[in-house]
Amino acid sequence: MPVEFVRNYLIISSVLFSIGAAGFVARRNLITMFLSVELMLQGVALSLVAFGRAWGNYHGEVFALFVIAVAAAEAAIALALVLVLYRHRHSLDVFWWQQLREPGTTPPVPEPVEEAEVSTEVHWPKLPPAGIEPVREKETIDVG
Amino acid sequence: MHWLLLIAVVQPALAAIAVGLLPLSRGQSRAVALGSSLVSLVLTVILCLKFDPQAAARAQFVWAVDWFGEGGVRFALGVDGLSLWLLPLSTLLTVVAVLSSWESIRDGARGFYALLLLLETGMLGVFAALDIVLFYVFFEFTLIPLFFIIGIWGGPERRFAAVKFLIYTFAGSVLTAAGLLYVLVAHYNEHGTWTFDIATLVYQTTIPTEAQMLLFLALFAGFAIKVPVFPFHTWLPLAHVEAPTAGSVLLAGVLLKLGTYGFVRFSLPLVPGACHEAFPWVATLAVIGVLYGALTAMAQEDIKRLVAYSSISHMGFCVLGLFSLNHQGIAGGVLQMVNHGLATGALFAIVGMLYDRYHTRMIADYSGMARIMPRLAVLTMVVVLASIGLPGLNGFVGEVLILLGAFKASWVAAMLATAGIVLGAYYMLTLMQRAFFGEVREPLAGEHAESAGDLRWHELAALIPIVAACFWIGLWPRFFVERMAPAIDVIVNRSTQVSRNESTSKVIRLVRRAPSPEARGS
Amino acid sequence: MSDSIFVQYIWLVPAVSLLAAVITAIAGNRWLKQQAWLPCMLAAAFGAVWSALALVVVAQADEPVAFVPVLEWLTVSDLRVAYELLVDPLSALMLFMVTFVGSLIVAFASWYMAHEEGYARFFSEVALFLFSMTSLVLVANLLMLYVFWELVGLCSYLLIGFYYTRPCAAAAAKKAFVVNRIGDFGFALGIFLIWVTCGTLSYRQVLAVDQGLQQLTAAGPAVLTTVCLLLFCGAVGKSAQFPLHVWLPDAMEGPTPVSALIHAATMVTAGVYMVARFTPLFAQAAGVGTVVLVIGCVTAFIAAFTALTQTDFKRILAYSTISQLGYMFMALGIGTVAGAVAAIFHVFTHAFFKALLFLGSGSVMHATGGELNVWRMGGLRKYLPVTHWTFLCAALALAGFPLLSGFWSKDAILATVWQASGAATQLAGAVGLITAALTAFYIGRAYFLVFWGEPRDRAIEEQVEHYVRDEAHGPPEPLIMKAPLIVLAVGSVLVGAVIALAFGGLVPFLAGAYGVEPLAHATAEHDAHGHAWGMMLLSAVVALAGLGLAYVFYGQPSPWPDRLAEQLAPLYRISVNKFWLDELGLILVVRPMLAIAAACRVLDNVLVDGLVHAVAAVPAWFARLALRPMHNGLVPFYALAMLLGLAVILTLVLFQIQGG
Amino acid sequence: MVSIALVAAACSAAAFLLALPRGQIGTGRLIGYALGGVALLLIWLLLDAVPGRAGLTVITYLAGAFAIVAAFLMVTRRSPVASALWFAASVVSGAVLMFAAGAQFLGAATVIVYAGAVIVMFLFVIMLAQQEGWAPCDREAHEAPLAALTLLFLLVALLGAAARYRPAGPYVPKPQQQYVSSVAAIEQKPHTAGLGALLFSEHVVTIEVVGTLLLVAMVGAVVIAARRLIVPPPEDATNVG
Repeated sequence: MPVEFVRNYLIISSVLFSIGAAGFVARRNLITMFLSVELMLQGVALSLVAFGRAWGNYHGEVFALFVIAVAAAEAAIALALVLVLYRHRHSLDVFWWQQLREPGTTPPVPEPVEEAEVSTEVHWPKLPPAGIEPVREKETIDVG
Repeated sequence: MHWLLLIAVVQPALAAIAVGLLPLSRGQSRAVALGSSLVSLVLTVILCLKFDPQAAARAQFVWAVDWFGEGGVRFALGVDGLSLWLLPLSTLLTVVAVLSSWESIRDGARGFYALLLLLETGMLGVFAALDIVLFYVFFEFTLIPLFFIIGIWGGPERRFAAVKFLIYTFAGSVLTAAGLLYVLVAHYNEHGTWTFDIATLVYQTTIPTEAQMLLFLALFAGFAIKVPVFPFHTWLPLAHVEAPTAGSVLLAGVLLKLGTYGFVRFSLPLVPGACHEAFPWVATLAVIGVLYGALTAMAQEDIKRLVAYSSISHMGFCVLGLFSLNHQGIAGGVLQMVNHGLATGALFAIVGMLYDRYHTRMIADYSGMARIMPRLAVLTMVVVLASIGLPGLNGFVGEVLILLGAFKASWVAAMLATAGIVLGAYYMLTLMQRAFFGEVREPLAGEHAESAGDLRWHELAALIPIVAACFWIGLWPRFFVERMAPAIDVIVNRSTQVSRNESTSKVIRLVRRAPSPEARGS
Repeated sequence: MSDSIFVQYIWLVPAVSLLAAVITAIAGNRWLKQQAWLPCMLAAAFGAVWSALALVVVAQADEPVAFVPVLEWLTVSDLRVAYELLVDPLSALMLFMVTFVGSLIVAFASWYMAHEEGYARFFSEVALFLFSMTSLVLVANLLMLYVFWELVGLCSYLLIGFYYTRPCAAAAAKKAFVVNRIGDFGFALGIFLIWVTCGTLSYRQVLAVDQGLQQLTAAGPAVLTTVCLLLFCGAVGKSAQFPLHVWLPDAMEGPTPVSALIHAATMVTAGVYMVARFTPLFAQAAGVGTVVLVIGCVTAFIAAFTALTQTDFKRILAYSTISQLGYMFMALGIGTVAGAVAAIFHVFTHAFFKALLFLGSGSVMHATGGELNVWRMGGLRKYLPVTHWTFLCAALALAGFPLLSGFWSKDAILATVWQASGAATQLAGAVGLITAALTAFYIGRAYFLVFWGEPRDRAIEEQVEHYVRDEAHGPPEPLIMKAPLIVLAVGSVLVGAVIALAFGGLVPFLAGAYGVEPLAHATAEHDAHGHAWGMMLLSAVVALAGLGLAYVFYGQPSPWPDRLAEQLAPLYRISVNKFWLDELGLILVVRPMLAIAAACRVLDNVLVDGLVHAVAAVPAWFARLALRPMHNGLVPFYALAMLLGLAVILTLVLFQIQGG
Repeated sequence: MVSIALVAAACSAAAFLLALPRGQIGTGRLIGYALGGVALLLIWLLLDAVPGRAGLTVITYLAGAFAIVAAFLMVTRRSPVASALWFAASVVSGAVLMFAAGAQFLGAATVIVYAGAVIVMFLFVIMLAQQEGWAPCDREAHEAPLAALTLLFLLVALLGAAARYRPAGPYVPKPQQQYVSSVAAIEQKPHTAGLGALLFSEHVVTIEVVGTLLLVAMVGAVVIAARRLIVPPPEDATNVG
């Protein structure tokens, strides 16, 4: 395969990988973080395919295949964990889990407050929880 | 005859292992310790008597075996003029240490005596090492037993004192290690061969002029802390106050000499140019050490602290003598090392004896002890007079030689140092006056009435040899000085040679090859 | 002369004393108990006889200087210190004086110290003192001189502190040793300077005109002056001259024989001997002569003035010693050989009558049970006849009563001082005369208060009567005690006259020591004698006036002393408080030193230790500040840290490789 | 070329910074999107046409751009559901690229496994872990500036490298041990068959391992997420959950 082809795919895959990485670092929602990881894997798989074609053999694709398989397995386990974590704190916020911190140092980010917060803008669609009527009570808006 | 030195050095370590492992009682372990240290003492004394004075510049009783593979580091032991008198000093003080802790060490005696013997091997090893790596290994090894001795059997603040002592000394000696490594590399760059033998390294390496001062500072850091030179002395009083009697005796008696021995073995012959350059500020530090040590000693209430500061003052003399880089100065410095070891070792033993009886070290508590303990008073008087440099005793010989040497180098330093002698006389005699003379008042009389008897056999046996040695050196110093003179001549010739070249601002290698090391042939 | 056995084996004198010291120290308490004084006595006697014979040999010899090498003590490359003895008129004379007076005092001490607790210890220390003093006068090497200089100081420390249980004795001993050490500080520096300039310490080279002296003068005027000043500093310390004389009055805490032997006759004259020995150097040094003169003069006057109002019997004699030493240094200050000879002449006579005065005070103290306050005694001549008459001879000799030894030697000094040119010497001469008068007065006062008049204190009187009558401890004045007193009395009466007339004031005898032609010198001396007659007359008149005044004041009860005390109140107070010198010393020297010491101690704990701990704290502080907060427990933060690090490194590496 | 890469990286980092949800909903996001567009154009500049394969080039441009936009939006969307859907879009466009590259089986696998199974699973979890309104974790990005910086450096490094990617000459595959099939042999077979032949000749073991891996993952997921512990805990163990 001509070299331009490989270069294009490399560029695209490196952008995907970088966005994934940045996403994992920037977002606080557990699920979004895992999605970013999946995106990074996808970027890598793409570059593997590109190199596979560049060498003209299937090893690239074989490797990409296994990447996808592992990604799937990892997603399963990760999501199970997310569920367990959610059950503990009823929130997907990663800041709840700060046990790793050095004792005695002041937490950089204040412990997230229990109360939920309503934004003015209503976003559809919202999937109603299984069988529970959504309770809507007044929440305060905390100014950032 | 070369096995003489080997056994003297290694035998205490074997005894230590034996004492450590075998389930001995307190009595047995101290008996073994005494036996082993006595054997070493006898061996070192025989060694000194058989030492050939003319060949003092060359290492004798050499015993060398390859340690790190072929041609590399060797486990080489040997004695020359400089280290000759330090060996019997170490063994004698170890015997004194064992004897002075005969009654006082109750719990864990086995461990204590094992560590003491290990320390003895470490000390003897440093003085007898002919190989630079072996020197450094023993140089660091001596810290460990003493760390545990102070740390476990010490006074109330012993842990802090032990840790401070270890880290402070170790921090300095790491720099020294860097210095020694540089010497190895410099030698390799110049000769293309790796050699670890101190004599060849020191006398046949040309240190480029710009690196001389750097190397000097590196060596100075490690040795100055151990000496201790003025600003680096704060670990000493603390370590002494907290150490048990035996620990203090060996710490003051021998471990301080490691620093000055390092100067005389490495700094002076290796970088004489830098030593000349550094003389002004080293002499200032030494003189400050002398005066400052004396003045601080004057203001102390605790006898041990007083003796600790007095040993800072005396070691200031030593350094001043060594760095005056002339025959008298260095001879005085080396001799003062032995004298100070004897005098301060005895003083600490005496303080230990007083502490065993009355469990207090405050001068104010004691008064008129001479009436209660006449024998102790006489011995203390002799040791005090020796430490303030009274003629007829050993202190005088060392100090006069140092002052003569220093006067040749710079009359200001000698003048201030001589003032140090006056201050020394003042605070030592004040100690004698307040503690031993005046009307009789025993501290907490009655409570320890029974143990307040005069000296018992083991205390007398500890002090008598030291007093005898003080008189011997004081009355007949020729015997000692002529055995170290050839070794000192080599250093002085090298420094005059270098300083003469220094004026041509180009360092040429010493033309006359230094004494060919007999280290090869055992 | 050097072949005669007395000169060749002169080292036997110190050796025997050392042997006696060792024997008494070891065997004293156990075997010799009461006879512990014998070894010391024998050694002193042997020394006296041997040195007398040596003196005779030296006197007859035409070439009176001989060096007797004994043993090489220490050699370090170019430094050679040998125990080498020099026998010449000066050292032979001093040796004889030390041993002769020493033996008499030891005899007296055997009685005086009979029931003291440390009997053997006393005599071993005295023997050690004799060894070091005899060696000091004989030795021919500057460093060995310093060795015995310090050893003599040690013996005075041990002997002053003999009654070590008494705090004031212990303090006095320490004070003596430290003040001596201050003097030795200067002395040591002088020796070092000589060694650095001349390269040798042996008298043979240093005093030789062509070698040592020439090198010293060649090294520049300042060097020679500094050397002489430093050596003089040692002499000031040892012979208790003006600034460093404070220890001598306190040294009276020691037993009286010690005061007699060490602090009157022998040790304190070591400084005079040393300056006399180095007169060739002092003569050349510009300005040093005047310094010595002034110090001598000031010391003489101050001591005499203080002695006027002292109440302690031994302290009066102590100040008198300081004053007489001041005289000797005045003579030495002239710098000529004549001055040195006069000083040595005075040393010789002074040893006799001052030792006698002290022994007399000893026997008085013995009788009154240790009472020393002059005002509580009185009328003791009835009880202690021998002491009284011998004390009288010594007192008259000290006062300079005509024809007695004090008169001749003091006159020789005053004569040399008056003859010397220069304003300073004229003034010194005048002060000398005034001091002579004061001397006569205070010794007269002491004599009359103690021996004449009625006993003022009942308790003391009973004590003395009981002492005289009670035979329990033997006769009040046993032979062993009387003999030395009488011999010394004869000495203090005749010695001066004999030497002045028969030996020409020692000038020809001692001239040999300075390598000056004895004959030539003698003639010069002779014509000066004419002028001296006037001086003799003047000093006799002054002495008699002083004694007469003393008799008027204290011979019989008279209101004069009290009335004079009120009128001259300020002067009286200065004299009683000893010019406040002790207090001054305390305030100016001891207190500041202790304050600095305390400051050093605090400084050490706070600053130097603090600095070390500060250095040690830096890494801990940095970690607490920067590294620890990094671990805030947030997973994204850890991921961020890792990823950012990776990204940066990746960028660097890739751009590095691409040569970007 | 490298300078374009640098500018592209800068723009995308800025865009990412502004687009990230940071509390207030303001104009920032719009500027972010604009910058994102600029960055996309620059990346397009970086891409260059594949000679002789016009179709491939067009698909690469379009699908690539779409994948990047989808990824960008996925990361910056506040609602997790939107993120999931955009992720699906990105995966699909990835698959299209794979098809364009001739890896049909892989493209299909990606679509089925990723777009199908994984995303649906995510949606299920989002449904289970339901939060009322905007949870604070969605509204506030963590250390946005530093994340943008990371993105910048990563892009600079990777794009810089990719932009300079100039292989010396045609690829000469290293002589591989000829297990079963020679490279040429595989070449003739249609793609998937060739892939299958290789898979089941060289990588048989790997296939088995991956199989068991998936099984283990499935069992693990069930055990972790199960509310009631199937196996009663030993008495002393502390009760988890």
